[in-house]
Amino acid sequence: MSTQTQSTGTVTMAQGLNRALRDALTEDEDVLVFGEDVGTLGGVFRITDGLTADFGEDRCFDTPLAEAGIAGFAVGLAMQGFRPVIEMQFDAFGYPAFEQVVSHIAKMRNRTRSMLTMPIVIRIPYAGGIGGVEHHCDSSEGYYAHTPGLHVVTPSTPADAYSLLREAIASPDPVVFMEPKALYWSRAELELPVTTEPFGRAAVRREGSDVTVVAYGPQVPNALKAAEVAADEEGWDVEVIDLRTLVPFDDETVAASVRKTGRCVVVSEAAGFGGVGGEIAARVSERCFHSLAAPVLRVSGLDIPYPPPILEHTHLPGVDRILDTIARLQWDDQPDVARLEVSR
Amino acid sequence: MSTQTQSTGTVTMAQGLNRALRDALTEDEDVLVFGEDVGTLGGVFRITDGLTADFGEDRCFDTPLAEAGIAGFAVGLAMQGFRPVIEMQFDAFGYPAFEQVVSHIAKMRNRTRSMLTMPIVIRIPYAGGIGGVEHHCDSSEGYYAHTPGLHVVTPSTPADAYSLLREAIASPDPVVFMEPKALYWSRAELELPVTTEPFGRAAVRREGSDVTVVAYGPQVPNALKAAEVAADEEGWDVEVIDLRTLVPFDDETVAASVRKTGRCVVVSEAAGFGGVGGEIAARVSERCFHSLAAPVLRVSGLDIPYPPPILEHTHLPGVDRILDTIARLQWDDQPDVARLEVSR
Amino acid sequence: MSKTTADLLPCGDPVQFLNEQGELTGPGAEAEARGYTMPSDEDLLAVWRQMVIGRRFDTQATALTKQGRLAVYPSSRGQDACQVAPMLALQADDWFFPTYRDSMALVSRGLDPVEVLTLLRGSWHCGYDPVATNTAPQCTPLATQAVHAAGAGHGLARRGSDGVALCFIGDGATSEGDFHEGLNFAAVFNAPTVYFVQNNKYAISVPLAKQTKAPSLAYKGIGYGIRSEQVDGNDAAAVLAVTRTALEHASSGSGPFLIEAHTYRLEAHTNADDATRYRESDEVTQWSTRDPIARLRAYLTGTGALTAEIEEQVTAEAEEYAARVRERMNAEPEVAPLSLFEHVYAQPTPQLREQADLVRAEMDEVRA
Amino acid sequence: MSKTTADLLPCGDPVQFLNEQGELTGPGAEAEARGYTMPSDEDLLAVWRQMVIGRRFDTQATALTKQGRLAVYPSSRGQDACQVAPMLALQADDWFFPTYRDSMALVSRGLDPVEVLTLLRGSWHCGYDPVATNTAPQCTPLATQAVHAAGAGHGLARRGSDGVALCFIGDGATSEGDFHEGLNFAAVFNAPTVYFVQNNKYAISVPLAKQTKAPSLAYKGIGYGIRSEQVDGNDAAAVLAVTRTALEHASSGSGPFLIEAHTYRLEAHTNADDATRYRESDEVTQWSTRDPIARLRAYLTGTGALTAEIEEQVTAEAEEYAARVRERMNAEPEVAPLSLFEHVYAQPTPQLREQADLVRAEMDEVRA
Ligand SMILES: Cc1ncc(C[n+]2csc(CCOP(=O)(O)OP(=O)(O)O)c2C)c(N)n1
Ligand SMILES: Cc1ncc(C[n+]2csc(CCOP(=O)(O)OP(=O)(O)O)c2C)c(N)n1
Ligand SMILES: [Mg+2]
Ligand SMILES: [Mg+2]
Repeated sequence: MSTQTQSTGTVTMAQGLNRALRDALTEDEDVLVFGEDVGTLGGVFRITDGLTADFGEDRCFDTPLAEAGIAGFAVGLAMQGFRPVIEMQFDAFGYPAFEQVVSHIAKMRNRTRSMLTMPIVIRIPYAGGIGGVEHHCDSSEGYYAHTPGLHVVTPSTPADAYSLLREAIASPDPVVFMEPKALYWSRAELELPVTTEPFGRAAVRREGSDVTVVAYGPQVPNALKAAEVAADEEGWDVEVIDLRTLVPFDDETVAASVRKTGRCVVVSEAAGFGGVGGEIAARVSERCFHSLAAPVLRVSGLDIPYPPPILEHTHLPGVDRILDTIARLQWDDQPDVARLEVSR
Repeated sequence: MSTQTQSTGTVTMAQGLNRALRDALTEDEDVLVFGEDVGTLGGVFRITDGLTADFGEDRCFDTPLAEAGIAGFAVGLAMQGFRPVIEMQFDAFGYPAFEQVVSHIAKMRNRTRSMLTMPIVIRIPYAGGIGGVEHHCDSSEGYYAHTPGLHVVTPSTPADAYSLLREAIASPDPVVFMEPKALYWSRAELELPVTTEPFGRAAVRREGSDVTVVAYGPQVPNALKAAEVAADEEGWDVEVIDLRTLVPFDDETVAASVRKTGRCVVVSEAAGFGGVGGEIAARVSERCFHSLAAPVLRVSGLDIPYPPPILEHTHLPGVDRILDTIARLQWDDQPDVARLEVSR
Repeated sequence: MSKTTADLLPCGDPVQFLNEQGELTGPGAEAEARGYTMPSDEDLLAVWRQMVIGRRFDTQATALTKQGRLAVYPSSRGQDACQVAPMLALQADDWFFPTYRDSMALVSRGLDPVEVLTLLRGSWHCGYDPVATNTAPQCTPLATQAVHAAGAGHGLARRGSDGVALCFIGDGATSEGDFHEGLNFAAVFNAPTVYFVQNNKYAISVPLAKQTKAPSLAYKGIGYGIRSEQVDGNDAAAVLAVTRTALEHASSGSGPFLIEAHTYRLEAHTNADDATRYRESDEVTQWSTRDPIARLRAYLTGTGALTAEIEEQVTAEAEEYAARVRERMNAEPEVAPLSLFEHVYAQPTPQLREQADLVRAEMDEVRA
Repeated sequence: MSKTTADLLPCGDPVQFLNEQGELTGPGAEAEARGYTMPSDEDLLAVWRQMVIGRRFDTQATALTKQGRLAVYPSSRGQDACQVAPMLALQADDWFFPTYRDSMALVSRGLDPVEVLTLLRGSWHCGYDPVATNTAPQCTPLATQAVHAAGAGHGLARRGSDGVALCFIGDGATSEGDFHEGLNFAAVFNAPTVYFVQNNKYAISVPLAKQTKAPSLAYKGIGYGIRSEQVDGNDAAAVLAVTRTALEHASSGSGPFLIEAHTYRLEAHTNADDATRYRESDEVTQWSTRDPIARLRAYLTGTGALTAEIEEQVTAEAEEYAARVRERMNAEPEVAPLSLFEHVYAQPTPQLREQADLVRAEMDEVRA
């Protein structure tokens, strides 16, 4: 997408995102960045740092404090040919915009037979692990992924953050761009133009032959760590897939991997019930049933409101829970039914 | 719950719901019914018909046209010890209340260590099949079922409509009460006091030994019809489970059935991706893997915005699609992988 | 209270030029000071003509519901002045944001009537081309369009256009949060957006008294720093005059404008609604005597602009228009199941391709 | 404009009794006609005392963030008059709806300071008992509490209580749809609810000019038919007087009341915020000279109500209060992972029981 080849060295995901916004603002005059505190302040996470200074308040600006307003304003601007990139300050604060997102942004193309399109990017810092207080660490990707008409994307590396955000802004359709807060300050190489997998493709982050771990966003580093420990301590060869985009979903890569390994663990941070994790597990079981040596198991957040800093580690899928779950895959009978039903 | 024994003969689901509201209003002074057009008009579906006339505007009343307002007003009234029963006029018009429902109604008990509770019932006429225009036939149960702190309930018979609504109103916790619009005018016996399964229990609507069809709400009649046809035409003995409550989920009944039959089809009307259907399929696979003779398959709505009357039958899971899917369960090898991948 | 603050409040009484008998009695000093001027006979004749056609279209559409040709139809009979006059005030560059009730307005703007009825007929799309017509799809989720119109107005100004976004909204919908957010965004961005509230006194069954305790809905403007006015919505002359001022105000860079038009919905909410459950027939009868078409007819007949000959001709035109609509609506709408997959995204996802294959296979099976 | 309409608008200038030097100069004829009366020295002394303690609490809390004892703290230093005076005007039956910024108000209402800091300390619950204290949990999703307060006010009235629901809200939050819906519900149900907007000029980094073009936020009331007032929020006497009138108005069945208090947040949005990125230190310095505590001190010293002896005693009291908070906050908060499952529902679902078993097993493993 970006034409200059240049290595920026190691950057944080926050910097990768900022760079993507800069390059998009530079390349396309119709790109507008707005939301709460994204202007002068540069966003509470500084993702829009310096954009107002460098591109003017005309291109990157603060709005009144109203999320439905922000989303609806983006709809109106998209109707006039602009490409709004809006920010919901924290995941739970995207909920006031839910109707605008679900009933308009997701449906406008369909309602108008593609005559009116909504090339809007909704950036949402999501998930936890940063010691945030209540309402600041929701994982709301499940709501959006369940809404036809939206693309849902979540990077786990600075390079993906850059390339996926560029692709999201260039997309003719709305993209809910979920940014894992806990990874904002994670560092890695970013070489431009980036050569990541394209939108809609999952990345095999680690190859392995014994079990496939499917993860996305904030849980990818945990999956990779678990894979290392599993290799070191148990000799299990774990393949780790980073989904990158939840909608569209890359069935091909996931199914190919599970058909190879015969085992699968799905990791997601959101509350488990009715979330994306269940969808993935169901898809894998549907498609790879006869290759499976064990049921597809899930590791997810607990079915509770996101808990406080002092207890968030209890809620979050971590390396240990992923390892425990991989261990449970080595069934040859049904040893775990007892465990699952211990509370009855 | 109701103490008088009396047979009302056959009633519609709408009448069963109306009766439940009446009995609750009679028994508990703190029950308040409010929303848009629920007073004088009796609701656009007449579920609250006559309540204002019989109980006074004090107990059943119209509000300003604002769903977040209705939900938030219920929060305030619940804080003062009332038991609000509110209506979102159509499913998609519940979205403006999303923040109030997710961030407050669902979480207030937890945020106050049970000192402030939210015995609120949110009635939502949902799903399609009635020839409604856009925004009038969404299936939004997936959003609520994925939100910890909410109960999610959906009846498929007049008796369940009565009993589940009485239990929902009596519940100390918030209940999202999803009413399948297409079944409002379906008739059946209602004998009081009703003796349906309690809240949290699924009902085995038809016993069978070959395959379990799990359905809920508007799709239960289709599942039953498919079971009949399957028996008549193919000799398959289909067990049909009506979930009744999605949260809590009755793993026990469902797993017991699938362990018996060894096959399972999950039917839900909502768009399939990331919805409740995936959750159910994942749970069944997790719990019954070694009993399964075939993958758990899903029949669901398409991943598109709910379509118009003239095409809604294309979208809706119907008897034929359920039968087709049951047929696909008779695998002994992988004949359907080709089909699933035909588009690649 | 400073002069500017007073300027943001509406006139104490709704602006009116023509009384219920169609006599020129207004607008009165207060309104005159605000620059509302009586439209020419020529303009008013055009409004009258379009109201006659529009109403005929509206009654035709209601009739089509009885024949099962429309899934549902929300009539605007009685609100004809609000439906028509603002449309004739719009310029080509302006954008219009209608609701489900504003089909009469859409045809008055010149949109194809069968395209306009597409959605209500049971199709999944809005029928017309929003970009070619500068008209958003009819909006059903209440008040959401108030924010779109703020964004579109701002977008027009950014493009250097003189265009204005005109947003229609009902009285009930002003209670929604999006109304508030829309007006506020429009004001803060000084967007050329005009909000036109058709206060038809009911939101389905709920009367205005249960919707708000404001002295009038036009008093909401000052809370956003938006200039506001209330107008007799059954006086087409007043509606045209005030809307023109509002559009000029917005177009010239003075920011948004809020109009409350007092009118009345003579039909039920939609054909599916039973209005006798919540309002007295007396009330309806009383409002029938304030008919906007009769009123303008009386005035124009008085000035001589409207002759029996013209009237005859316009009536015939309206009948012809309705007949053509009826006829075209008799054709079955196109049913193409696979089109359901075509406009969800620019490119269908692999998941949608699979589902389309499934539907295609089912169709083939049926055919075979 | 009718008399009643004028009554719904605020005074042209914020109500003020004491000027910046603490001299009694107000409230002026317009405000006096509205019944705002100068509080007694005794009442003002109580306000002053509580402001001194409240501010000490506030600075202590900010200090605790630096020691890692609080996850985050939004200070209200500079807004002390708004935090304290309305609390002293509340009656036992009244309910209070605070935001995240109103910890000083909560302790001024008599709540236990460590309970108040529970949430900000990193726990998942609000710390205090909302029912025992008639105080809703501190609300973070902006403006949502405006609707709760309407419902609670209505609930109080239904119960036949004289109680009023007092809702605090920030200037930025008035842009949210829920503010609009809350005020409208309160008005339509004639709820005894008082909305108190602390206009501290910023919503995090966004100045009021980007939030609204209204002449002042108090002009929003008329759009709901709600009586409204603006007050100098750094003049504790004026804040107390206007709040009292508002509470009486609501309690006596005259419906809701909207107050806008003009004040200023001297600290950054929270300890995590860097206010130098968006505002000039000049501005902060200027507002420092309008300190509400100093102003009231000057006045009360002038009347003789406040002596050096009292001052010394109150200062000591404040230090003691802060020391006790510091000490109690040094204790590690209770960490009981299984409590996460206890309050999601009255009865945990089977799914939660399974998950609790999992966590219990993990804990056992770690222990073993
Ligand atoms: C968000 C939302 N809530 C509820 C509805 C259902 N509904 C459709 S029209 C209507 C009444 C609208 O009244 P008003 O705004 O006065 O417009 P009118 O119908 O009178 O033109 C309602 C409640 C809706 N369409 N959208
Ligand atoms: C719905 C919602 N959106 C965004 C936020 C994030 N946020 C927290 S405080 C704040 C600024 C609020 O400003 P204001 O209402 O003026 O209150 P103040 O902080 O100045 O007291 C923002 C944007 C939130 N808490 N809730
Ligand atoms: Mg109306
Ligand atoms: Mg503020």
